Amino acid sequence: MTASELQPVRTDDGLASQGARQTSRATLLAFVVPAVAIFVLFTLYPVLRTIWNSTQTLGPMGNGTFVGLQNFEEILFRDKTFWKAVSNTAIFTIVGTIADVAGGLLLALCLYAGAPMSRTLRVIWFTPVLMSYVVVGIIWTWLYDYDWGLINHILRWIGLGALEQSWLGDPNTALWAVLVTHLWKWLGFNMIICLAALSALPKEVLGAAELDACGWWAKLVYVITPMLWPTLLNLTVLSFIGKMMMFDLVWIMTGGGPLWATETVSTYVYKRAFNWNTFNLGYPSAIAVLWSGMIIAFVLLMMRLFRQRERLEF
Amino acid sequence: MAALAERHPGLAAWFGYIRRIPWLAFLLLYTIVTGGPFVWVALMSLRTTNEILDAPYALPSPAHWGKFAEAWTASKYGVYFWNSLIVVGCAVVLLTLIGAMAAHALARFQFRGRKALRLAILSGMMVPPQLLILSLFQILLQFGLYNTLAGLVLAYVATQLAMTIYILEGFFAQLPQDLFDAARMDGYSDFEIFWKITLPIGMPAIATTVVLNFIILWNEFLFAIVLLTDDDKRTLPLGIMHFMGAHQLDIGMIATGLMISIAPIIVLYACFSEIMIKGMTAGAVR
Amino acid sequence: MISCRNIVVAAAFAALAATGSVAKAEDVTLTVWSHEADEPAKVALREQAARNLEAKHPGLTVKITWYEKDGLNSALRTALPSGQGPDVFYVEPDQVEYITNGLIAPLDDLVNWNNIYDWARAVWTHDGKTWALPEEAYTDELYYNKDMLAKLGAKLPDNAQFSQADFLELVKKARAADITPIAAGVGDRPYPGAYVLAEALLRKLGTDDYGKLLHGQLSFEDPRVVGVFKWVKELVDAGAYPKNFMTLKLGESHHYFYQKPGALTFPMGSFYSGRAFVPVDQGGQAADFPLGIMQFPAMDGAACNECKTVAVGASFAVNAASKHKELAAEYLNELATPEMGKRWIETVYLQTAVKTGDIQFSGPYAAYFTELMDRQKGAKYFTGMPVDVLTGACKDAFVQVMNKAFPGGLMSVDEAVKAMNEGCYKG
Amino acid sequence: MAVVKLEALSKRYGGNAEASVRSMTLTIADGEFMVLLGPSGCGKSTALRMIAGLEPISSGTVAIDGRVVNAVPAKDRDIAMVFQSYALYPHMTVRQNLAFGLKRRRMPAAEIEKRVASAADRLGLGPYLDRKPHALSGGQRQRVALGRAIVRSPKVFLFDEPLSNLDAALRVTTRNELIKQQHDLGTTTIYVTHDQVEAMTMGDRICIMNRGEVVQIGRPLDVYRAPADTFVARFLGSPPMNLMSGVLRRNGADHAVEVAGAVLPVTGFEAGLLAPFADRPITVGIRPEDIYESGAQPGCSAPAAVSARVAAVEPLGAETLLVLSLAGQAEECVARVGRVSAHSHGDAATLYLDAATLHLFDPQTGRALPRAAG
Repeated sequence: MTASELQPVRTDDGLASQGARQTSRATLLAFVVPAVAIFVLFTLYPVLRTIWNSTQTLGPMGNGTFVGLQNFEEILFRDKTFWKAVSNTAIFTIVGTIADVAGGLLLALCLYAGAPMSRTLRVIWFTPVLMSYVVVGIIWTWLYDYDWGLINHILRWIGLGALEQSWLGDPNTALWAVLVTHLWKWLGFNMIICLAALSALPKEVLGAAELDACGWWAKLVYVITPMLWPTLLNLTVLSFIGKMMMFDLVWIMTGGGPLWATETVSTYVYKRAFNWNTFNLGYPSAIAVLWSGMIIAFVLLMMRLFRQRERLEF
Repeated sequence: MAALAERHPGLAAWFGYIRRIPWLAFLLLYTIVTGGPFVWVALMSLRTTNEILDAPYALPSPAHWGKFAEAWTASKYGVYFWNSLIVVGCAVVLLTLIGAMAAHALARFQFRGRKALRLAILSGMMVPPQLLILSLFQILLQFGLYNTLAGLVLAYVATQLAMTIYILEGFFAQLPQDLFDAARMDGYSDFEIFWKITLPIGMPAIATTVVLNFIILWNEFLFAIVLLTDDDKRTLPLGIMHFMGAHQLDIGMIATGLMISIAPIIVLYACFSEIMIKGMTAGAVR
Repeated sequence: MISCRNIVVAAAFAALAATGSVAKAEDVTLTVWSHEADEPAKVALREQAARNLEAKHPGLTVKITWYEKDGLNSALRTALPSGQGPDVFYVEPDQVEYITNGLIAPLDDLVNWNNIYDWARAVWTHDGKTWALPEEAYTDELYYNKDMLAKLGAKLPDNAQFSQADFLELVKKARAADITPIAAGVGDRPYPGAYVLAEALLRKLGTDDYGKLLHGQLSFEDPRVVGVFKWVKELVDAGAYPKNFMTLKLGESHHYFYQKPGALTFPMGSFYSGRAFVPVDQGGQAADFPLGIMQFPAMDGAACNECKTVAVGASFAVNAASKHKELAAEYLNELATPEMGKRWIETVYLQTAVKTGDIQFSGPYAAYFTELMDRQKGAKYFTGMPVDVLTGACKDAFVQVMNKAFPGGLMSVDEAVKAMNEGCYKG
Repeated sequence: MAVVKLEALSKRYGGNAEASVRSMTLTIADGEFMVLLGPSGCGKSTALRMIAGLEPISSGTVAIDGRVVNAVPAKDRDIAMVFQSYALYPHMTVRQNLAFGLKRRRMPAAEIEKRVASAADRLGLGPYLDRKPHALSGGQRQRVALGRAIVRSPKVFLFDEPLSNLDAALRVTTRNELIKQQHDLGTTTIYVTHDQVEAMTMGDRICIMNRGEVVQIGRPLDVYRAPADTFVARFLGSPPMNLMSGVLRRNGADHAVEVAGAVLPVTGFEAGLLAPFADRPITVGIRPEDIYESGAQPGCSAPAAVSARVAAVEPLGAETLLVLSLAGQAEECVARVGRVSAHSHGDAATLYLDAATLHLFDPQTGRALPRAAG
C-alpha cells in the first residue's frame, strides 16, 4: 500500500488527452512541411519581397536601385491618378457594402416570409455567385451596350429613350454601372447567409413580435436586425474586404476608364506594373504595400469597433 | 373591407393575395434579373454574330449547334477548357492534400509553436492579392515557372491554402480524440490514421473546400492574366477575354465560349446545388 | 523537408517539361511573336517569309505565334525580362521602352537596309542606331460612305477636300438625318478620337510648327491651335461622334461604319484595309459597300492644306537576348524583299516601308488602292502619329484629352488647351 | 494471459508542477479484473492511458508479462481498449469496425471473418453487422466497442468508464454482461470508473486513487470494511460513512470515545495504537447501516445511545434514511433504518450506534487506525 502524504495535486482534465496528441518530430514535420513550404515560398517571401521592392526602382532585369520612401512620397503627394483611384474605391466600397448587406437581408426576408417555391428561387438567385467575373463582366458589358444592350432597349421600349446612355462610356455613370453588376453577382451570397441566420433565429421571438402587433418594418428594425447583428457585421467585413481589392470586374468591363472614372487602386497597380511602358515594379509595389496596409488596418479597426458594439448589445 | 373580410374567410385569403401581388411581382422580377442573362447568353451561343446584331433578343432559328464544335476546335476553347481543368484539378488535389495534412496536424497534435504556426498560416487569408502578385511574378520567373501551368497551380495553392486549412482545421478539431486513440490502439500509424480516419470522416468538410476551391479557381482571372502569356496555356477566363479584346468582336463566338465556361458549373449546380451553396458560403457562416 | 523539396522539384520538372522543348544541336527553332492574328493577308505574308527562310536553312523551323495587341504587349513585357522572349517580335514606333531598357538589338549591321525607305528607317533611328525593321506604312485618311454623302445632297470637291465650314455643315446635316457623322471610338486604342483634331492641327500649322507643338516648343494657347480646337468643339457639340464613343472599340467602330448602324465618315489610318477587306462573316465590309476616301477638311488660313500624316505601323525587332540574332535578321530581310513588298501591296492594299517596283493592280480592291494613291498626289507628309512621337506625361495628356475627353465632349476648349499645355509645353 | 505490473509509475505534464500520477505501484494478476476507482481528475484515466501506450510515461515502468513496455508503441502492446465514447469509426459498418484492428495485423481474410462472426455471435450483434454506428442504439454501440476489443484476443483489456454514457437501467444489464464476458474470456482487465457501485460489483480487486496516488488496493468488501483513510471511507458506500469528531478517553486498560454527548466503548483496537491519541480529538466513523432506531434490534452488538434531532426523513421503500443533527457535530449524520421509521421531521430522537463497528481515523492525516486482527 502506498504512502499517502495528502498534498494537493492539481489535476486538469483538459490536459488529460494532451499526451496522445504528441507525435514524433519526423511525423509532425511530414504533415506540416508542405503547407509551411508553400506558405513561406509563395506567400511570406513574396509579401516581404514586395515590401522590399516598394523601396526600389526596378529595371527590366530585376536590377533595382534603392530609393527609400521616394515611391511613397510620389504616390501620396504627387500621384493624382492614385487619389482618383482611392476615391473611386472608397465610393465603391462604402456604397457597395451597404447595398450588398441591406439587399441581401431584404432578399432573404422575401424568401423567409414564405415565398412560393422558395427553394427554387433560392437556387436561381444564388447562380450569379458561382459565375466568374469574366462571365458576369462580359454579359453586363453587353447589357449596358449603347446600341443593342438590353437596358437601353427597355428604356426605348417603355418610351424613356431620352434616358438612354452609354452606361460604361460616360464617366458619370460608369462607376455605378460596374457597382450594379457587382451587386448583382454578390447579392445571392449575402441572401444565403442572412437566410441561414434567419432560420437559426428562435421562432418564439418572431412570434412574440407578432403578438405585440408589430408592423413588418418595426419587426425588421427592432427585432430581426438586432438579432442578426453578428451575421450582418460579418458580411459587412467580408464585403468590405472584397470591394477594397476589386480588380477583375472593373478590368473586364471598363479597364478603369473612361477617364479614370472607374479606376480602382487594384487596376491602377496592375496598369503600373504590367500595362505601362516601364518595367518598374517598384512603384506599383509601393502602391500595393500602401493599400494593403490600409485594408488590413481598416479590417482590424472594423472588427474591433464591431466587437465592442456586439458586446454592448448582447 | 376588413369587416367584410372577417365575415367571409375565403375573401380574406383573396385580399391576402392581392396585398401580396407587388411582393410576388418583385420575386418574379428578381428571378428574371438573375436567371435571365444566362438564358440570353445560352440563346446567343446558338446564333451567329450577324444574327445577334440584327436582333439581339431573338430565338435561335436555326440553332447553330455546330458553333460549339467550332468554338471547341477553331476558337481553341477546347484547349482553354483542358488547361483550366488541369490547373484547377491539380490545384484542388494539392490543396486538399496539403491543407488536410496541415489541418490534421494543427487539430490533432500538440507541439511547441503550434499557435504561432497556425496564426502564420491563417494570416495568409488577410494578404491582398496585389501584395502577392507583383513579386510572385518575379519569383516564378526565377524558378522558371513563369508562363507554365505548374506555376499557376502553385500560385493557386498558395492563395487558397490558408482558407482551406482554416475550414478543415475547424472541422477536424471537433472530431473526438477517442477515435484517434482507438485507431492507435488498433495498430495504425499517424499516416494511416490520417488516411483512414481523418480523411473519410472529414469528407463533408473536404467536399466543402473542394467545391469552394474549384469554383474560385475555375473563375480566377488576375493571377492567370499575370502569370500566363502563351495562347496555348490560357485558361478559360483568359481565353474568353482574349476574344473580347480582338479587333472584330465576335459576339456569337464569345457567347458560345461563355457557355462552355459556365456549363460545368451549371451542370454541377443542377445536381449538387446544396453542396455548392454550402461550399461557397463556407467561410462566412460561423 | 523531404516532401517539400519533392513538391518543388516535381513542380520544376513539370515546368521544364511544359516550357523547354530543348532543341537538338542541328535543329534551330526561330520564334516570332506577331500581332494582327486576325488579318489573314498579313498572316499569310509573314508565314510566307518564314517558309522562305526555312527553305534556305534546312533544319530551321520558324514558329510564329499570333497574338492580339494587348496580349502581345503584356506577354512581351513579362517574357522579355525573364529571357523567355521570342527571337523576333512585332513592335510599333511608340514602343521606345524596348530601346531604353536595352531589350532589343540594334539592326544597323544586321539588316539589308537598301530595301527600306529612308524616311521609314529614320522613324526607328534613335541615338544613331536603328532598332527595328519597319514593314507597314500608312497615311491618315478620312473614309466615307459615298451613298450617304449623296443622300445628304453634298458633293465632294474635285480635290476631295471640304472646307472646314462645309464639313461642319455636313456634320450637322448628317446628324439631322439621324446619321452618325464620324464613326470613331476609343474603347481600346489611344489614338482614334484624335484623328480629326490632329490632322486639322497639322494643316493649320504646317509640318514645322506641328512638330514644334508635339515636341513642346509651341504652346497650345497659340491662337491657331485654339482656333482648331474651337472648330473641333463645334463638331463635337453638333454630335459628330457616336454616343458610345468612349466604349467603342476599334473592331466595333469598323462594324459601326460599314455594317450597322452605319456612319458618314470614318477617320482611320490606311491600315483600314486590314480589317475591312475580309469576308463579311469575319467582320469585313460588304463587297458592294460604297467606300470613298476624302482628305481631312481644309482649314481656314492654313499653312499647309496638302499636308498629311504618314506613319510606320507594324515593325519587327530582334530580341537583344536572342541566341540566333543572325537568323533573326535574315527573317527580317525575308520580310523586306521587293517581292514581299509587292505582295504586301497586292494583298493588304496598304502602303509599305519596303521599296517595291511598279505594281499592276487587279482584283476586287484595285479601285480602292487607286483612289488611295490619288489622295497621295501632291501631298506633303509629316512623319509619325502623335502617339508615336509623344512620350511620358505629354503622351498621357494626349491620350486622355485629345483622344478621349475632348472629342468625347467632356472638356471645354479652355480646359483641353490648359491640360495639354500642362502635359506637353516646355517653354 | 498476462500479468500487468506497474512500478513507481508517474506522469508529469510539462508546465505543471504537480504530477498527475505519482509513483503508482500495482500488480494485476493474470485474468484478474482490476478496477481503478476515484473521483474525476484523480489520475486513474491517465494511468490507464499510460498502460495503453497513449500517454508517454514520465517515470517508472509498465511491464506486461515481465516485459517492460515503456518504449513499445500502443499498437504493439497487444492491448485492447474500450473508450467512454466508444470511439466507433462513423464511416465504417459494424463489421468493418470489428475488422479494422485485425486488418492492420495482416490477418488472413478468412480468420478475420471467423473472429468477427464469433464476436458478433457472442455479443448478439449479428443482425447489425452491416449497419453504421449512427444507426445503432447506445447499448448496441457499447457492445460493438466491446466486440472490437474482443476480436483482437488481446493480452489485456482496458476499459475507460465504458458504461457512463448509458442510461441507468441499461447500465445494470450491461454491467452484468461485461462481467460475464470477462469471466468467460478470462482476459486480464483493467477497468476505470468513478462509480463505486461498478467498482464493488465488478472488480476482483479495487485500486482506489486520489490526487494522483494509490490510496488503497484490495478486494471490494475488504476495502469497504476496512477503508485505509477517510477519503476511501467517504468514497465507497452510499450513503457514505458518517465521520464525526470525538475525543478518545482512556479508561484504565480500555478506551472510549466521547462523541455527540455519548460515550462509546472502543473495542478491537490494539492499545498501543490508541495510546498516542489519549485525551485528544479523534475522527470517528460509522456506516449508516450501523445506526439503529432501537438498541434491541438484531445485529446491533454494542448499542450506545445518542440524542439527535431528525433533520429529514427519506423513505426509499426498502429502507428509510434519516438525516440527523447530532450535538456538537458540524456535519449531519445519515442513518439507514428499516422500511418504516417511527420518526418524523423535527423529532428529537434517541438512536443507537453499534460501538463494535466504529472506525477510528487520525484527524491529522486522515489515516485509519487498523483494528486488531481477528
